[in-house]
Amino acid sequence: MISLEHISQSIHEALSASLNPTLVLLIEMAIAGILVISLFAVLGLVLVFMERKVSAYMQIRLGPNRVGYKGFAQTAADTLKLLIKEGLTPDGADKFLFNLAPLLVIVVAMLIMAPIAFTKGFQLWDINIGVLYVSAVSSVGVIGILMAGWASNNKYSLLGAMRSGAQIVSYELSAGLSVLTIVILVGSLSINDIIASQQNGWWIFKGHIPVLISFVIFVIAVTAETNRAPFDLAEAESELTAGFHTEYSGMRFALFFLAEYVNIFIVCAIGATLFFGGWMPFHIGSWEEFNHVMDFIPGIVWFFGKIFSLIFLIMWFRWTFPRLRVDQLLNLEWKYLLPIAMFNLLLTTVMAITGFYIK
Amino acid sequence: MFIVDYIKTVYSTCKSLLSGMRLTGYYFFHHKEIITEQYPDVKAVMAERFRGEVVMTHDEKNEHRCTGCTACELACPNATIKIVTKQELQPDGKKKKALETFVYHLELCTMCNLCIVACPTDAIKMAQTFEHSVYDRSQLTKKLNAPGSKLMEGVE
Amino acid sequence: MTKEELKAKLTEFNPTAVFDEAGEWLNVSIEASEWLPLAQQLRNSAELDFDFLFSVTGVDWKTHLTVVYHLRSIKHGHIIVVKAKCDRAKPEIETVCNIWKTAELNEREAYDLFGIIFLNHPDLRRLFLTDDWEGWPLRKDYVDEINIIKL
Amino acid sequence: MQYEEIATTEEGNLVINVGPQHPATHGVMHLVITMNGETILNVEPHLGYIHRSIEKMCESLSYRQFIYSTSRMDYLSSHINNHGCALAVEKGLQIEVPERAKVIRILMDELTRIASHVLWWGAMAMDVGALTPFFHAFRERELINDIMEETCGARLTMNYMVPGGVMTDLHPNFVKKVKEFVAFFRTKIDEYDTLVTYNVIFQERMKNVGVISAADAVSFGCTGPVLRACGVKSDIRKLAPYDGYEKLNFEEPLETAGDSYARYLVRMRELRESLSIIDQLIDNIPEGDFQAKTKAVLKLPKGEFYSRVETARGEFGVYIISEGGLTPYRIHFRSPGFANLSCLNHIAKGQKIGDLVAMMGTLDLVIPDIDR
Repeated sequence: MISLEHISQSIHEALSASLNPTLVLLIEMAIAGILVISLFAVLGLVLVFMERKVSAYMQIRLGPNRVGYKGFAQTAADTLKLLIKEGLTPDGADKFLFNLAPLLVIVVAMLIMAPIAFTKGFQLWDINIGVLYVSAVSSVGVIGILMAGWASNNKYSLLGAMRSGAQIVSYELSAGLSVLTIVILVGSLSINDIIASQQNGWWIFKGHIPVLISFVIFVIAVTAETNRAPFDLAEAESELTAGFHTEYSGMRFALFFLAEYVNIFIVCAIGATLFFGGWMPFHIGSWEEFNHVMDFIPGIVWFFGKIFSLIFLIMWFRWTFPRLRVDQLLNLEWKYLLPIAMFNLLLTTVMAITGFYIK
Repeated sequence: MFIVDYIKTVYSTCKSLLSGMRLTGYYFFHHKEIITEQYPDVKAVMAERFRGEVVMTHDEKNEHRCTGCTACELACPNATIKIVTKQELQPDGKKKKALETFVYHLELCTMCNLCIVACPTDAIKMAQTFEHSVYDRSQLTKKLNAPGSKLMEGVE
Repeated sequence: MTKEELKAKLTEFNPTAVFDEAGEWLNVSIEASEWLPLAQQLRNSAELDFDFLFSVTGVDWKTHLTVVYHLRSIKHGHIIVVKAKCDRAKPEIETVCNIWKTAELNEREAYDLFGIIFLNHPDLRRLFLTDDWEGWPLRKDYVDEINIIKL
Repeated sequence: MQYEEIATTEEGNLVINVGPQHPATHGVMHLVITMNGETILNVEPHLGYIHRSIEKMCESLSYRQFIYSTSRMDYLSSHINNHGCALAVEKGLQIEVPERAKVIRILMDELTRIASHVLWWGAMAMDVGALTPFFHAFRERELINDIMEETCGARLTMNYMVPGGVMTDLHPNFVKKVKEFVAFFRTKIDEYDTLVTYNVIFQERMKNVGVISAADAVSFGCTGPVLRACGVKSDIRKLAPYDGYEKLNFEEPLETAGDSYARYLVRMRELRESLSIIDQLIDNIPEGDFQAKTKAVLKLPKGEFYSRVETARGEFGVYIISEGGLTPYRIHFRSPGFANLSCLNHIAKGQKIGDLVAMMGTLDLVIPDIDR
């Protein structure tokens, strides 16, 4: 059976046979870079189209349906429009930071891609502190948003950036704590170990109440971290017109837009890895035959299926709920989510120490 | 009890949020509820009373019913209508006022229907067109009586 | 209160007022200088209790300007119309912002369109028109050079 | 490199311009807000971006002509504005309106009120960040617009009320279509509650936000749902019934909290009351003329005529001063939005900027109504 693991391995072997190791590494890095960037481009197109269709159907509309077959080329056409649009820099803006901010945001989004395991043996960087790396790098993105808000010389942008700063710093905590639940149960920070631990069933279906609680907290926290409605206070179009990216246009705006969707993809990928077994097919304990049938579906399909289900859930939130107010947002985090997450962590730790749980 | 109240609040919160999500989820999966009209492909049929623009009715002999009485011009709140009359020689030798040009400024018109109501001879009526956009506003000034048309017999 | 009762009560406060009972409601005509004391009486008297100022209208009568106040009492339901006459050359009248808060914007509107000066108004500026606008558009002698229809 | 200083007051508070183009103002309104962080210290409305001086225009229009221009003030309750004008002219001319015309007028008024409230509901939900209700609201509003189009000939600015009655008779399909709409809308209004009213986030956003006391609301001249949310009876349809509202059995919804949520609830209940009014009338439209016989040229006697109607936003007053000529000597419109706006600064102080948007939503400001 051909799998991505075999392809990557055969490329590696073919290159190693004729070239010296340094050159092989460089070529492989270049290939990986191109793959990541093209994945980004495709993801941007697909997710924006998905969002527009999801919102359209929920709003009893048809959504884009004119450009290309059933409107599939709509987002490509929009990207083209954004590419050829003039990128204005407002007078009085800090030009350097203004131009740097979208790049920073997109680079951070790319960095988090590194430790994610797409299928068995198909991973850019098998780092043993994968989860820690992800939560560390993802919090750098807020600097880009703060930079954009500050450099725009616009009060709406500044307010949006400040809100975003407060929001991401707060929600980072409960997102981190909910991730720790799984880390404690698995006993490892490595993404591969976490996936391997779900060989006999995904964490969410193993029947642990702390895992369920931490999943709910995780979903809420990452929705907030990615600035999605109902927590889209940084943009809050009815209050701050467009928040931190009010002054951005053309491709620089497109980068922010792309980064938002890539961030959603990544947090959903993390969520799928932690709670839904990553690329691991749906296994039930010792039902060997059932598990065997499930294995016929390739891991990459499982992984993307799980990610897109989670993305759909987050989009569903966005098109149903009103936005929270800024003080309610922080209240929710500091008064409800954080204490619950901490208590949950305590519970998990007790479980882990006593060994009273299904591995 | 504090704990009971707390759990009740959490429960009702989740219930209210989930019921909202159920509704949007229902619409997501029930595409027959979609109300989008595919406008340029499927043209809307306007109601017969819809006020699109003022037109003058002409019969097959290219005759209209307008006597040039200027009742519509007086009734119009926006000076949309301008009637130019001429003196026409009747067969019996008498001179009679007749319509020369019925100028209609679509760009000033608010479709209030007052001119139609005011017209004593039912010479003008509202058409159901609605795609009025043009590239130059001078195209919106229209001449309503067809070239060479004359007053219908028997209309006073 | 009926019109007659209102009239009797108001005559107590202001003997010089001129009444007109022809319309739907009682009309009281006064001079601009008499307005503020009358307004206080109308608002504060428990029997009258006119707490709801629902319309402030400026009128240009060519010889003089009038400010028409329509007042209603939420509690009693009676309505009174007060017309304060101002000099056209120097139209000045006391503000009633402190009595009815709605007067603040309404008086600014009257100032903007008629040029009636409301004394002691906290923020008497143009409301609809630009700050550098010349003239008072709703006065009868205002001439507008730009007429859209005649263009 | 040159940095422009961000505008602040002397105390270091942020001054921010909301509008004239802003998603939350629903039109060209300009608010200058002084803020300390996210907390509002002062809101100052700057008006006039679409001031057309309708009052001045009406001074040169005849009594038949001026009515259409009031549709352009509060364009969402244009029928009711026209109704008020027609009433004022009828008062002057002492015309008795035929029963059929009265019933048609009330039916149209109530349909307009529903259309207006439905749009408000969608737009207000959009203000607090829920985008889906907006489209759901337009579904119902389109049905009303279709009914209006069939009978009146226009969808938004109908100019259907004329002195002495209505312009044309009802379309033969009118009764059937209204019945269908009412039946349909009764199911959808429950969906509105599920989607927005019962939503916890929405309630949290609305409760105890923009609280105004009854005394303040009266002093600020607020009318309509804003005043009724403080528990003050102020419905002109009850206080000074016109065109047969006195014969109808309906309730004036009152709330006591005076906050945004109370205003929201009042409007939602008004929707149901309007439905019940339509139910009472739709099967009992009397036969007869739809318009009283009037002269071709209307001349009001010398005098002053004031008529009041209850629009979707509150009390709309038409004050005509006639000198006996063909045109009004002076005409003044008491628009509900203008008075409701004046309380904005009072209720917004000390709240967050996100609340300001919610407050403006529940005050239901229509900018042409304010600017006139």
